[in-house]
Amino acid sequence: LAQDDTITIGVSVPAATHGWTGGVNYFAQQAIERLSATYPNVEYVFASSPDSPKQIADIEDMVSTRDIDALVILPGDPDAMTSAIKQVKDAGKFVTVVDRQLSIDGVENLYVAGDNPGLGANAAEYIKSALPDGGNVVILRGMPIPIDQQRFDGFMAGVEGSNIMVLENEFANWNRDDGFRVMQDFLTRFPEIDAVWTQDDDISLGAIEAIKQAGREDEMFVVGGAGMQQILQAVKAGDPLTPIDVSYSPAMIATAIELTTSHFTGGIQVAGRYILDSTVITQDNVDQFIDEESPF
Amino acid sequence: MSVSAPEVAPKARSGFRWDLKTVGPLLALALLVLLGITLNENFLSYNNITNVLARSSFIGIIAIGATFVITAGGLDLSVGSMAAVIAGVMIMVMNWLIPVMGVGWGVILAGMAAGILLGGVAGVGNGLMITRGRIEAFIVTLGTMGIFRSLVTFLADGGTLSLNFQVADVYRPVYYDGLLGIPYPILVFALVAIGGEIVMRRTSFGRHCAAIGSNEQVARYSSISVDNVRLITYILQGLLVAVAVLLYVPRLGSASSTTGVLWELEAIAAVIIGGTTLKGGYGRVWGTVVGVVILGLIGNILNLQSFISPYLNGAFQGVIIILAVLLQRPRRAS
Amino acid sequence: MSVSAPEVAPKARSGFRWDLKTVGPLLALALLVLLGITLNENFLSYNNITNVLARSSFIGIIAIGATFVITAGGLDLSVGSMAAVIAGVMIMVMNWLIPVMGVGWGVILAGMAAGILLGGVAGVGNGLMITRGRIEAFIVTLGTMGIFRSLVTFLADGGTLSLNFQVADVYRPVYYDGLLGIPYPILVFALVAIGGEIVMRRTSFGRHCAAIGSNEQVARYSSISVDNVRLITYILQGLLVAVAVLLYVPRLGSASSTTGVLWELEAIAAVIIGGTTLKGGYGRVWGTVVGVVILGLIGNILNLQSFISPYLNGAFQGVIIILAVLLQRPRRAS
Amino acid sequence: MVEAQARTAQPILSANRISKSFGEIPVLFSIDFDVAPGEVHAIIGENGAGKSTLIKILSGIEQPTSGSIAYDGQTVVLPPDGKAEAMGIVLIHQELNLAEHLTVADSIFLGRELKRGPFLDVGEMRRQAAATMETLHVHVDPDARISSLSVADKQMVEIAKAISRDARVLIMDEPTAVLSVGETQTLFEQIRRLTARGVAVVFISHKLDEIMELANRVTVLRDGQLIATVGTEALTPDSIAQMMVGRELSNLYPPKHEPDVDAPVLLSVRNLSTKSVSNISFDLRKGEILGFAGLIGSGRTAVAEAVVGLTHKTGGDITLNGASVDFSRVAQSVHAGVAYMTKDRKGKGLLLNMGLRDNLTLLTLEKHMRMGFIDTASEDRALDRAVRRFDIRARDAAVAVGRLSGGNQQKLMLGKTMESEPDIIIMDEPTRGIDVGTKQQIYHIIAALAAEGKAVIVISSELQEVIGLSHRVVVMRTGRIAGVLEGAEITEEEIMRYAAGIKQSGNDERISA
Ligand SMILES: Nc1ncnc2c1ncn2[C@@H]1O[C@H](COP(=O)(O)OP(=O)(O)OP(=O)(O)O)[C@@H](O)[C@H]1O
Ligand SMILES: Nc1ncnc2c1ncn2[C@@H]1O[C@H](COP(=O)(O)OP(=O)(O)OP(=O)(O)O)[C@@H](O)[C@H]1O
Ligand SMILES: [Mg+2]
Ligand SMILES: [Mg+2]
Repeated sequence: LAQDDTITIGVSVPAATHGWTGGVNYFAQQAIERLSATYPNVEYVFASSPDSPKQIADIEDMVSTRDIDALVILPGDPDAMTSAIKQVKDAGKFVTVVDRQLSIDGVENLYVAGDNPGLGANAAEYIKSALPDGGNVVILRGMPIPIDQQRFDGFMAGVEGSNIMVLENEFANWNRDDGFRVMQDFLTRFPEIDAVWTQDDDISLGAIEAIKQAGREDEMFVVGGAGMQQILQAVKAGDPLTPIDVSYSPAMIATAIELTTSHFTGGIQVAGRYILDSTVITQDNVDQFIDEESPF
Repeated sequence: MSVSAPEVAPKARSGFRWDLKTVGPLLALALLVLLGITLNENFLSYNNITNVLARSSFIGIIAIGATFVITAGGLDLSVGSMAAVIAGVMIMVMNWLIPVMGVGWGVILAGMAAGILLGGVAGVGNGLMITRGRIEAFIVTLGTMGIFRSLVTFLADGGTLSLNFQVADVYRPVYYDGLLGIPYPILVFALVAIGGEIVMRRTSFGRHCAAIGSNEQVARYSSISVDNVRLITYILQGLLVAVAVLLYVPRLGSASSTTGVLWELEAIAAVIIGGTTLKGGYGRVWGTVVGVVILGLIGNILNLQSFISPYLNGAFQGVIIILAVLLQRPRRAS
Repeated sequence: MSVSAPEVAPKARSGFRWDLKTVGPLLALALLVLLGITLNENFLSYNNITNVLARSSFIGIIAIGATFVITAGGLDLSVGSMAAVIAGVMIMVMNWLIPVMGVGWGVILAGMAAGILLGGVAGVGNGLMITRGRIEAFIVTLGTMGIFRSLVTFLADGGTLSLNFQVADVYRPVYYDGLLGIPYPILVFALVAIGGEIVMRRTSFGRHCAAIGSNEQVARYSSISVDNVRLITYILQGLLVAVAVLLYVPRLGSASSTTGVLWELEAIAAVIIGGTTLKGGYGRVWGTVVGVVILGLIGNILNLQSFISPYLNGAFQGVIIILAVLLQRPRRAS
Repeated sequence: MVEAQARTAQPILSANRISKSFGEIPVLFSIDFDVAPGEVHAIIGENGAGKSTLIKILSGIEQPTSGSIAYDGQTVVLPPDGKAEAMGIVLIHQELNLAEHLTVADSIFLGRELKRGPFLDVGEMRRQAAATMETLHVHVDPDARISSLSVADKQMVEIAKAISRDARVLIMDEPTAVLSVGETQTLFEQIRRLTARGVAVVFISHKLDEIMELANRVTVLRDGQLIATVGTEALTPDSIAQMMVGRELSNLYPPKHEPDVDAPVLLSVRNLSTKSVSNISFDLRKGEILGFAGLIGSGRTAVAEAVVGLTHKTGGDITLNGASVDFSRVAQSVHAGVAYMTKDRKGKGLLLNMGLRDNLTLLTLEKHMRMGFIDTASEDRALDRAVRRFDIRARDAAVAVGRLSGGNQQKLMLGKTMESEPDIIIMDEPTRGIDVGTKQQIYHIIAALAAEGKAVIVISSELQEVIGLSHRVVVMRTGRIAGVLEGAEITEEEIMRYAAGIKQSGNDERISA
């Protein structure tokens, strides 16, 4: 039986199926390692789940077999997870939801999130300003899931009414291979492209290779998102192909774990919403985002 | 010379052979349970056991359908995306009907009917292309897997289809409540399993499935309508996918393009772990149930410990799956 | 009893049958090309054609290995994750060796050697479990699929393994350059295809694969070492996965847990579209090449048009796959 | 004399006190056996006596439980899996042993392909395969796939495969079971050619006249025991049969009871055509046994399969009890009381991985249903009946059918067909691989069926059988009816004349007697 003064915190995240979730997994485990050392009486249970049923199963197991006191969760598909998370809450646990809004309000004690529509809007804003006379844009999307839709909608709303012309959008599944493949075909199909919005740096890396292969790197630039180190280095170096990036750091999971831990250890009541802005990363502010250790 | 060696009349074949091939999956299951017990005292708790069984019920019900398909020498890769599209359509139907019928069981029953109908139709589609179209089952169901998956993405407009909250509240007990302390999903799973085992062992349909999977020509010469039996296996599979979805929707209340991804592999793995022959000709439903529970327990046990890096979960699963089948491997044929 | 009657001579069958089963995949390919031409004038451009072929070469090389595995009655679901782990290890080895060997071809050759070695070892592992362990190939390779996938996630710490930039610059031409305007990946693919076709048709190994896949017992009684031949198919598959990876790594210089996801399904689909029998006994490498190109073109064509919502890409793919096989379906056996 | 030479020659292959058990079940008891160069040594015995098991041991496919094998006077352990071929011991299995996807040439050279450098010498293999097939007077394309061949042609490919090996000992397990007279004679010519070169031949057959014609010595097995090994010159077919069965075999064929002259016509076929036969017309009367004779490939099977709805008719009418019928599925014909027993028991007759019971009732499962479920007790009773009626012998009760001896498989298939209690039974090679004792039983069963008022069609390549059983005989040639014989006309010579096309009666008046 767990001693009375031991606190168990469950951390549930989606499996590392692409760069960004890979970052989430990495930062979560980093935070757990660090905080376990600092707070010996806090125990963490970590689970990484490939899909919603598995993620529900994992949090059920945390409640029924590990007797957690708090749950920090980044729901892979928030709509599907809502009622299961509500059950955890109803069982009297402290619940922190990260990144994705549940479909009913008031379930979570604490909400730590990035700004998905903002990511799209910021990219749109930058592209408009970089192409004041208008231009052609192609979009490489992620996978057909809600956050992709939110980012996409944010972007489309941002360019609406401007003279930015969106030529086409296709899914590139948040990975480099598909980014490369789709970009190659866009380059075949469209003789004039001024900007590429990929909403994700993994996709950007593939797209950039395709652009370089076609020798068209002087015609266009690529705006990604999420702040992957490799792209940040290029931004820092002033690569004209990647003038900026838009932050959407997977490290938000670490913030959530820290806040939740301090709720129990620091005696401070933590609650409410922490929205981490999606900021535009330029050569000027890139240094504050660079983290040599990060695998993402 | 009238030395006549006493011939053993081939009388009733002793129904049940207590050999490794039979005990194999049970042994693997027992070992996993032991492992679970040593890892965590709550492992055998009522809550944990019902949790594991209830959430295994979707795959379980689907895998029972797959047992028939595979026994008859077929394969259905589309079950996961079929589940997604059925869930999506059910949700849409229910949401549409609320203005007409109001929130209540009426809407839910209508949604269920739509789901079952769609499952049947999807099964008919797969089955007809395979039997009448004479296309390899692998290809047909790989194709429909893509088609169904696209369809749900399209219906959900790239996002998630969510069930209206009030309806979800009414529907939720179908997953979370139960009878005499046994959650409904487990009850349904048990019923389907018992029914499946009886159909497989004690009806001509089950016998015919095995005959077709064993040798299609022999089946044809033995007056079995090969195409019809095979078609029925796919319809049955479709209907059972729909039944699984009836239990899935109240749990998640939503469907998206990621619903049911890789369920097909899990279902097929459960079937084979259970001792059914992938090439057809021999199937056992109880084995599939054991296979499903084994797969469910693997995930559960991984959550009971913190030694294995979560990155290595897949490796652990892989090893257990191989070991479970290793325990029942045929002895060298010599 | 000695009435020796003139026997009725059954008409000799003509050697090469120019039937639908042969033309089927070619016809499907031709139709796709026509569709591509009508959709976009750049479709037949040198750039587009080389793009499509070069990026199909990974799957192509892997699918040629799969042709042998499947012809011999086996299956390998692990190829995608195997590719990922080989890519990951190659990158790690090269990065490690830079301090020792400096940036240059030495490091790359060492990395290649490591990749080939690992591919061979992975193939031996799969093959031994299947042949000596007598475990169903589906289960073994489903298991190793999970194991390899976990391993690469673990090695990459959930993220991406990236090749050192300077080495990547040296290595890059292996994907992007070519000979006489033909990119190396296409050349390697062509070489492997021609070699594969010769091995399949013109060596006893190929003959033995077909015999084993057709009837294992017969093969065994014909003093073919069934286990060895089958083992070799898995080793060959592992080595060809490694060859594919040698071309994959210079393209983007990275590997992650998403590398090679679903390549196994794509490879198997290509093999079957090409006319190889899923249950074994008959395989043709040229068909697989056609199958790979068909699959590559489907993706390409989808990106060249805007009528079909990207949500429905999967449906389009599914329909084409089914149609491609429909074109070569056996006529009704009546 | 050949016999004298053989007797004096040293045995090339000998078995000493060989015993064999499968698990707990003993199958062979301390058998001594040898064969000398230039000799044909026949093994005979009832179904399940252990003949196939013995020759599997002699060729290394199975290892004996005790006892030893000597080859060239040296005690050896034969390598498994047909590797003994490299030592010159070649086996033709009782069951067809060809991979259906391969071509004829591939099959003949499987496992010892000819090469030029590292590559197959496909052209040479094709040439040699064609040449070997030529010596056997078989006309199949070396590039034809095995799956497209008839059973008989497949068997000839097996024989070609075996004789093209460089055999010192050639062992043949019922090679003639699926062959017609002509093909059998061709095979015998080849065997004589080989023995003249000093090859030792072990030969299993249930056709005693073949044994008398070919063998120098005969070994008789019964229930796994060695009964005797004797020179053929000291034997008559009757004495062999008696040694085999352990009792006198009189009257192999039951007396014929001609059906009444006014017996109604049960089945009437008019101008039936399919892809492979054309313009077939015949009548079958109540109580009649109608033989179908003809060379292999003459289309007899095709007629039967078209009648019961297994193959597609391109034309013609079938009338059953006066009503026109058009079966498109076997279920319909079974329901209407017409049953067909295939000649291809392995490919079309039995599920080899399943047990006796499931096989027996597969065709008639609805007879064993109670309230929608299978009544296994009723199935078991049916199996008991069939085992008694057809003398099915399986030493292990739970064995998969594939493990039964060939003859017992055939009996099980007979039982399966009879389970449907048909009024009209079409039997395609009903006694293929069946020992004489059981043959006699089956002939009596067929006669009894006819006497009961059923009607039977017997398709057989054994002329004696057709002659001994049939009231009338339809002779087919190249997909057409060449003639219909009755009464005293039914002789070997007459049948062969029609079958070979020497004689022809295109007229239809013989359709019904
Ligand atoms: N692999 C096996 N496992 C178990 N029993 C077997 C096996 N092979 C043969 N038997 C049994 O051994 C006995 C002898 O079989 P065998 O095939 O040698 O008979 P046979 O003399 O060739 O008969 P037939 O004339 O019918 O071919 C049979 O009872 C058979 O069921
Ligand atoms: N190449 C083939 N493809 C498909 N079916 C075939 C082929 N050859 C024969 N068949 C079918 O197989 C069956 C047996 O054919 P076949 O004509 O060789 O035997 P048969 O001559 O009728 O029989 P028997 O040898 O007893 O006289 C028939 O139904 C025939 O239609
Ligand atoms: Mg035998
Ligand atoms: Mg024939």
